[in-house]
Amino acid sequence: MEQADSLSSSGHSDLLASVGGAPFVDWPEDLYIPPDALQVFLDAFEGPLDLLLYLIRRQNLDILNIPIAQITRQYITYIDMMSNLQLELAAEYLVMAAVLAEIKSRMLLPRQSEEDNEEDDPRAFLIRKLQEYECIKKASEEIDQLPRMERDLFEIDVDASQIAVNKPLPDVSLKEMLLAFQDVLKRAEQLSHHQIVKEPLSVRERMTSILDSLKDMKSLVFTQLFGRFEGRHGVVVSFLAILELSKEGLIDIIQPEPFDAVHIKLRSAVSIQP
Amino acid sequence: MELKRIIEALLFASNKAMSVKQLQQIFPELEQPEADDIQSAVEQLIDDYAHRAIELKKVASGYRFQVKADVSPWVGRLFEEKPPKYSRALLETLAIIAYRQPVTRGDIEDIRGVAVSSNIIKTLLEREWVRVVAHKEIPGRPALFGTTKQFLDYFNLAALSELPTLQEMADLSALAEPDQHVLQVNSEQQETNPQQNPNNEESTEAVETKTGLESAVG
Amino acid sequence: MELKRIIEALLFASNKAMSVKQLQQIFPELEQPEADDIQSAVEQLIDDYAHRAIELKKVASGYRFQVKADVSPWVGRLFEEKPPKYSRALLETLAIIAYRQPVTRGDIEDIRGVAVSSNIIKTLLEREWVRVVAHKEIPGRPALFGTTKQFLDYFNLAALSELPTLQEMADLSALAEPDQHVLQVNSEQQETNPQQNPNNEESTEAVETKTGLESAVG
Repeated sequence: MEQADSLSSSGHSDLLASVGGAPFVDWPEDLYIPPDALQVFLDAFEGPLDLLLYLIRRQNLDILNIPIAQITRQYITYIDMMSNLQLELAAEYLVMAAVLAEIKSRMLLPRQSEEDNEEDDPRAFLIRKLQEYECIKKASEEIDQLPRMERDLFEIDVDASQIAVNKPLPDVSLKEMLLAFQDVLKRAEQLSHHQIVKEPLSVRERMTSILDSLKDMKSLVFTQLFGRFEGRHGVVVSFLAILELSKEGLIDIIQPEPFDAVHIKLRSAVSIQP
Repeated sequence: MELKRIIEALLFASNKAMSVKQLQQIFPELEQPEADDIQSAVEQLIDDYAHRAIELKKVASGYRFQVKADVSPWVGRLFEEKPPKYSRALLETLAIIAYRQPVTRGDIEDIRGVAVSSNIIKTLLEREWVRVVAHKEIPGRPALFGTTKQFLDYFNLAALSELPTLQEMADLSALAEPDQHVLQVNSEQQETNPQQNPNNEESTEAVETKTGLESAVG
Repeated sequence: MELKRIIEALLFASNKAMSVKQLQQIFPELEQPEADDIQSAVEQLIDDYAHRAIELKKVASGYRFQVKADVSPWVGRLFEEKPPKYSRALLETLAIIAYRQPVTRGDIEDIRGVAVSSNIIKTLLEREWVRVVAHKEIPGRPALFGTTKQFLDYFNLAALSELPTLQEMADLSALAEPDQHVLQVNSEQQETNPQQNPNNEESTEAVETKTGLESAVG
């Protein structure tokens, strides 16, 4: 009770503020607050519950047994002081003042002694909140003390920059490619003037392989392009491929003399010049 | 090559914690070692480094090599940037989410008794310490927040259960408890706590509570 | 604290090599250890790690821990990335080369209606799915592209003729026009064909030849 009284004690030379006519001198000693940084004072509390807890703890009071009248008086003194100093006060602080005042008034009413239980105790709700908040406050302080990265623990950095890393190549499914091709065909059809001739693929493939074999040879005898083992089907494919290559101007079919062997050669740059 | 040696190299080269499963998946599908073998290699490595300036530590998302806390004041001098500081408001919000998850912003405000600034929630989400786990099916469908593995990793924890235990709340029913005898028993149980935990201020106070009741109720 | 232990922590935490002088400067001015002492701590550390999967190595700008060469193939797997995806344009180009070979880049652009980027051709050549089979003897001598054996191998085809014919695809899209869903199913069937019957060249080709002949002759 001494501490509580000292709150409103007068006659101190360092008068900080005047609340309701009473001089105000008692800054909380365990909080270092420069008197000219009053905003800091309010910032030091995380809210009305924090302030209440501070008042309770400072006097070694037990949460379950808060002398409501006394705490309310102190709390409201602080609030008054803060508003007198024109600090911007969060609404929550005023709400708490109202809650305290309400509890105080209810405590003054006569109690039904026998049927007393916690729901009837006007303090119960507040106590529960204070307890819960204190719990969390303690936990947050402990979390703050845990060794943590960047402050107490550091990642290690071992050089691996010289290590060769495989760059895997993208995967393609046949279906993906076919769907892409379908799109091309649709677009090509819309550009109607472009007719994509529907050659069988075996012919297109053979066209490629004939060009390939001509690359190293100046010319090939026509019959060399037909393999007996391929049968009639192969002959047809090769024949169509040669005709198509000729039509596209990629090869020349040459017969130097009548009844001589027919030769196939890549169309040379010279031959198309006039 | 010795499995332990490969695991050691992987854990050193990786820039984040790796689980046994992730380590396993580094190996080609048909050559993957058993999880048990990897686990035992990891445990041998933990022993190997027990007395060095670095340690192999299990955190929520796996194992990582880190510089031990006792040398951190020296290591801190390596970096010009000071480690980030977190406000009380942020730490309290984080604690509520950690211990009471899943919680809505309203729940947090209820417990703290003040509004929670959007910046705090944003910072927690950006650091990936907290995520939205669901939405509560009440009007407005507020987000329900929970903590992440990154939160545990950052605070050097392997699981939520490694968080400091929450102080037990003193029993509210004591307020109206008519039977003084029961109270005695309770307070004796309470009394054993402070010995286990010499700095446990809270539980000593709980004892006081019970004795203090007489004057309050009587 | 033991100097070696601090040096070890510093070398592990630093993200670049550190010289003896740099290590020395981490200490407050009046407490700086002698360079010789740091040097000898470093040398002890080199010995300590001689048989581990990492080594403390002297490089041009100082000392740093790095992964040893013998384990580096494993560490390489750690950093392997997911393969990227090829663009639609690349797939179209590849399909045109497959179906219309031998073709010049100009032909491809004609069919696609847009320019073909050099990168696409380069990628296809590098992948060895496409090669230059000849040059067309027109001004500029453009390359004629065709597919390779690697292309067939990759798609598990014995011959190009195992690809669905244009006619088959045209039929497919005609069929599928009203219902997108059918297209999906059909094209999936297409895909399974070559795999089910990788060597059944004869039967597919028989169909093709007929359709091909019609268009060639008609």
